[in-house]
Amino acid sequence: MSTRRALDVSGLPPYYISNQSPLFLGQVLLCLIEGSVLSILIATYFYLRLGVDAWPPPGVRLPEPALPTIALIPLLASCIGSYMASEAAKRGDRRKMLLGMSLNLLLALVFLGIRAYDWGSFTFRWDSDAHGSIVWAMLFLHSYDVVADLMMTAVLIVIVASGRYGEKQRIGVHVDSVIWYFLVGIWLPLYAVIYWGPHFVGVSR
Amino acid sequence: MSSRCHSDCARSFAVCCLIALMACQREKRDLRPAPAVAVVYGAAAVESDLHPAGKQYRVPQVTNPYEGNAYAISEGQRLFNWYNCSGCHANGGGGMGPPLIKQEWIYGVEPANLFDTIVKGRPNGMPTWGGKIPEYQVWQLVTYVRSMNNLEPKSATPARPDTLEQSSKTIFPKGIAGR
Amino acid sequence: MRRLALAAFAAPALLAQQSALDPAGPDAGAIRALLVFFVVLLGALFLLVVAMTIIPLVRRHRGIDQEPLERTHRPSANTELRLKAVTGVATVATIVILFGLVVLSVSVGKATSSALDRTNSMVVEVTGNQWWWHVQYANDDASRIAVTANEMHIPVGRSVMIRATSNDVIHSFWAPNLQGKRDLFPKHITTEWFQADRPGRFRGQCAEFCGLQHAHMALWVVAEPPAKFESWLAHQLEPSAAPSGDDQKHGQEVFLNNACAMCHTIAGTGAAGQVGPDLTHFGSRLTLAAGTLPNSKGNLAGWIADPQSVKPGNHMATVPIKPEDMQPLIDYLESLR
Amino acid sequence: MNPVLTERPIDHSQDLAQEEELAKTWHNLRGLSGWLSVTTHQQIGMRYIVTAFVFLLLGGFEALLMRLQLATPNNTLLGPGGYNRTFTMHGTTMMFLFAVPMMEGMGIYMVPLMIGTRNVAFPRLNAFGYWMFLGGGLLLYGGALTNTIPDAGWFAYPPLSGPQFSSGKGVDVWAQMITFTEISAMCVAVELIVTILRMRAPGMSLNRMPLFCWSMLVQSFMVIFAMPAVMIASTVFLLNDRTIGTHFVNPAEGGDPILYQHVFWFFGHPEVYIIFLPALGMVSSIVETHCRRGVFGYPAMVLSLVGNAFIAFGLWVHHMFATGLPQIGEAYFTAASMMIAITSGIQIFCWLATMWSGRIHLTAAMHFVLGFIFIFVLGGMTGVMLASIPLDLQVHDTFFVVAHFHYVLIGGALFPLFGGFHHWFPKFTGRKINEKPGKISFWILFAGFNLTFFPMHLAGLNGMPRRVYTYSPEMGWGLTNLLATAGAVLIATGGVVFIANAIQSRKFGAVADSNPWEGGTLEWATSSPPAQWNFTNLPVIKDRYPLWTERENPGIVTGMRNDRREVLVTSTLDAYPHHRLVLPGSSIWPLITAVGVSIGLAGSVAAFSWYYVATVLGAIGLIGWFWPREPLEIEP
Repeated sequence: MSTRRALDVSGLPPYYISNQSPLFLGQVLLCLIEGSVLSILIATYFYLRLGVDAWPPPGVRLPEPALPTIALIPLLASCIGSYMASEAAKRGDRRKMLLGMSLNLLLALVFLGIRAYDWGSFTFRWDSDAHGSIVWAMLFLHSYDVVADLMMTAVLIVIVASGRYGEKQRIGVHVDSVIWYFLVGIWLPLYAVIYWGPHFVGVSR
Repeated sequence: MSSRCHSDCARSFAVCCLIALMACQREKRDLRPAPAVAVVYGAAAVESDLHPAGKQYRVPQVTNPYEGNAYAISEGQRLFNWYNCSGCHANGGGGMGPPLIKQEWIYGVEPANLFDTIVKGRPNGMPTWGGKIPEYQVWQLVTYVRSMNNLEPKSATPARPDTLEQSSKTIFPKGIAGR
Repeated sequence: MRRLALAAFAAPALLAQQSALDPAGPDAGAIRALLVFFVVLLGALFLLVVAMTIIPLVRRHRGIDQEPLERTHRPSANTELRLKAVTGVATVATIVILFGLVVLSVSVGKATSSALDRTNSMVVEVTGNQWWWHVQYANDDASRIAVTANEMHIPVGRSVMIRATSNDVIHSFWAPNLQGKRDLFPKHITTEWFQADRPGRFRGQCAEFCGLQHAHMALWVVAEPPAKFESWLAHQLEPSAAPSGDDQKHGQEVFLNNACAMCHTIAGTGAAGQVGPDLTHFGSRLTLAAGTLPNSKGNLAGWIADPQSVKPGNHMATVPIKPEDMQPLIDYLESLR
Repeated sequence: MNPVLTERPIDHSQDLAQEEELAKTWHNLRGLSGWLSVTTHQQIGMRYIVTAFVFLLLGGFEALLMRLQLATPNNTLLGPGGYNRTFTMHGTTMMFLFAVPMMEGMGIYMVPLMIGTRNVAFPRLNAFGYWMFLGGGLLLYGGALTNTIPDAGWFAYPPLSGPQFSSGKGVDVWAQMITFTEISAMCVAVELIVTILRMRAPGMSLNRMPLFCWSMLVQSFMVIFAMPAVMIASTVFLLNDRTIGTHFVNPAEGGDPILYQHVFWFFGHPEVYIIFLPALGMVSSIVETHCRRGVFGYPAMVLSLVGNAFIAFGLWVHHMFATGLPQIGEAYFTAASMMIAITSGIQIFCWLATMWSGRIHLTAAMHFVLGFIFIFVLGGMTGVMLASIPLDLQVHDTFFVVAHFHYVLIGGALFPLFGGFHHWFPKFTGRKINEKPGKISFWILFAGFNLTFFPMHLAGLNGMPRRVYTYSPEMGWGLTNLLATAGAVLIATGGVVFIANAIQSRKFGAVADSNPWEGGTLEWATSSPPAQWNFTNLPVIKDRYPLWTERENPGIVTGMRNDRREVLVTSTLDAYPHHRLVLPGSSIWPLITAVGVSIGLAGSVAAFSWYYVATVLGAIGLIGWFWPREPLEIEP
């Protein structure tokens, strides 16, 4: 009766709410994809900037950095909410999860509100010239990602609030913070390029 | 299969055919103009039918053969610059000549009216192009002018010319909030 | 060895009308030499690799000692060692050869495409349009700027600088017998230098896909002795020959009254359209419709009557000419020597 | 509580009991809705392969049409418009709808089998990826039915592909189709990376992983970084310029057509290595099995795969040497383009060393590998010639380049793929493909290929530009083009012979046991065709070729629950068991999400606001996808 080596894994937990779960690696890869999208857009901005002399053409008011600088505060604060929610998800503390996610959602909406107002005051459109096209493209793609992530957070709030959730949903809450950290982090270079770029790169009017 | 399902399938099939038909009309690309339109209005200003060499048996083309055709619009856009229409009309915003993107048209914006305007010219400076521009190219110009006023299907109209600034910018100088 | 390879390449049967293998200038010559060197060296390496692939097939019963385990094969330690040495040497050899090829091609690249030793080169401005070439001989004094289309005469032995741009899409100026290709971009000027060492007619063709008639966008570079070139250039500067005989006069009237004058220019007459090729000295050109047809009365009649059958999709208008006007128009155009 | 390794007596009755339980857990639902909600990697992998093969046939038909038009000078089979549309559809179909999805399909099918797990990491994302790929194919060929066909080439340089010079919606359909296939490629890439890094069988450390899995891992990372560039080039630049009037590539308004070329080819060159790396993995699998020994120089092979990936991102400008960019830049790209020949060279040397010291069984699969080496090395040589600027200026955009990239694409990817079909056919279908017609189809394909594409080198050097719909007789290209057309017909017959052989063998071929070629890697440990759950007991690995060393009593994993779809998550480097993971079962929601997103994206060809429709429909699908279902609590 020959024998064979047997590895008994029945003792291992059937789930793992931490950065070790495969979903976490999946989210990191998603952030890599979005990161390469937005970094190519930044490279495009400088390529277009160095291709023309007057940037943007005369008669177009550059986006002012005042308002977006203020908007950075709620954005960075929302990371605290996201961190609170992800740690609470590990422990399974429902109240803290709801609190964290709602804080994250509200602060992010404040940020989006300020951005919408600032965006509305631009005197150029996506079809006015190359500068308008690239700035609108950057803002649109970043806003699209932020809105998509906030929709996900909102759905998670509803699920956790309804009480009908299990370990898989808690992994979802824990891992949702990865994308949010990324979106906040990638906004810093984008913000610097859109609002400070024209003043530092090449001769500006 | 229940009858309701029949009607659903029939309806969805009809919609697909409609899309296909519209797409075919938009995408048709006849490089050689049909003989009927490959005629040049010799004496454009002639009003009466009396001709020295007997009656000219050619019923003028009234309907636009290039209705909604993307290739014709793109050719019209090229001819708009080649025949220097942009010299007076700019990119549709108007300069020495009247703007071509507007609501009220003195001589009408139907294809036949535009055709007559181009072929016979108009007072106050619109030259007579009949005899100078072949008729099928006049129809292409007519289709392009109508596409500037969004009277041609949106899917056949190019978003912007490669050369000039976006014409719609001149209409919305204020920021997006002011749109 | 190199002479053998050169002969193989120059065999007449292999040569075509516009061929990179039959250089008529220093640049194309340098590139052809580099090509022959690459083909010989890389061909030898390729044959070596193919040999190394076939030998293990035929030498089934070889001496290297392995345990004849039918199911698996674990070669002995010194076989692995010998293989490690061979692959190591092969890799190092590859790196060295490739490094050499990089150095060689960058040096040849410098020689063929830089302007170091081309001081007094003649400047020709080429503008690509959808499906024909506008050629203009630059000159400081505006009155001495000669304009022609789809044909470029150059003096033998003198370097020519092309300043190239495009009016619509991306084209690519390429005369294989003389030099490599250079793309033409709208709103952007690219430059290239070449030189012809022997007189002759060298065909060039657009090499970047540019739409419906990309296949029929050719031009002829005619290299001729400097004296002959100077007389040709001087002749190009004169306005068009006046029509002689009422046949040609009627032809000129037909040209001016129809849509022809809207697009074409004939210096000395009222026709000054800028969007079509310049026809001032049309009669003296080798081809018509950008190298599609040889320039003859029959071809010209066919081209004017129905351009879409010759080059479907091209931008020449189908202008219906009455039959009695066609012959005088042809006579007039061909008279524009 | 850490897993415990003990010696257990082999108990086949227990294995049979487990198989019934597993069969109940892993069976797919019946009927159409069951078929549409499948999430097991074998079904989805096979769907990728079959759909991509259909697109190969379509692309092949277009190629034949082009060859017939170019067979004789001044031919009138296709007008200029028809020819431009045919070569655009040929290039687009082959690159986006056949090559990448086929390699991804082989990866999805083989990787879980080779690393000893039961499914890919995100099964529903896998299904979503396939439906998006199918949506892209339907959009392109659906557009073709309504005469909306792109005609600006498979890389559609503006301003020709811009709003002014390409009328109609053909180029828009092309641009949006890329979004579909690129979403599907990125879904597969994310799954494969997570599956390979986190779900290998216990004991399979990274240096014991089969080379095919290494090439899929490296390829997936290239997809992650390359595909976004084509999304930007095709949708953000080209589609927006054409539909809402942005000025990215409008030379008059500050845009720059060369910007499009840079961003496209930053994706373009990694794309051809994304197609080529899995083929290297397949060649490694075939060589080590049919030469009866492990591939020589495993670490060298892995390092050259990784090196290949890094250099591939640094040499895209060799597609743009003719644009007249500054000299220094071009010299760097010459060096980079030549450097990548080193990594491929190392792989060839290692395979040759394996063949030298192995006992070669000349099966049909081995024929295709030998054909690969011959054709790919020749293509590599012309590649080195193209890397040098002066040569490239003479042969860029001519038929010499057409010959080069067919040598490295058909030679480098199609031949290993056909070799892979012959090698894994028993595993796919349970029957061995019969060798004689396999070898015949190889020789026809090999002869036809060389007869078609070798003369093209000469046509290119003789000045024949690329993408010309006709040429005049006095150009001297007539003979080479006639030979090429004859060769193309030969390739077509070779393809027909292969298809007939495959169909015939599938029904009447010799029944294959689980390891017909005596292979060493894990995919040969499962039955042929493998059960839905692949391994009744997940294997435990001791070295690189488990089936060669411990054929009799392979190690197994016990203690997994069989009443739910459970897999083992192991650590990244040396695959130490970390925790068990419950994978979702069949679900219709990926299809609903894909249909919703497809409708929105297809609509965005007409108007920008359809992106919002795509967002809303996609959100609805995703909410249904992630909505919590019973059982909520996962008991240990």
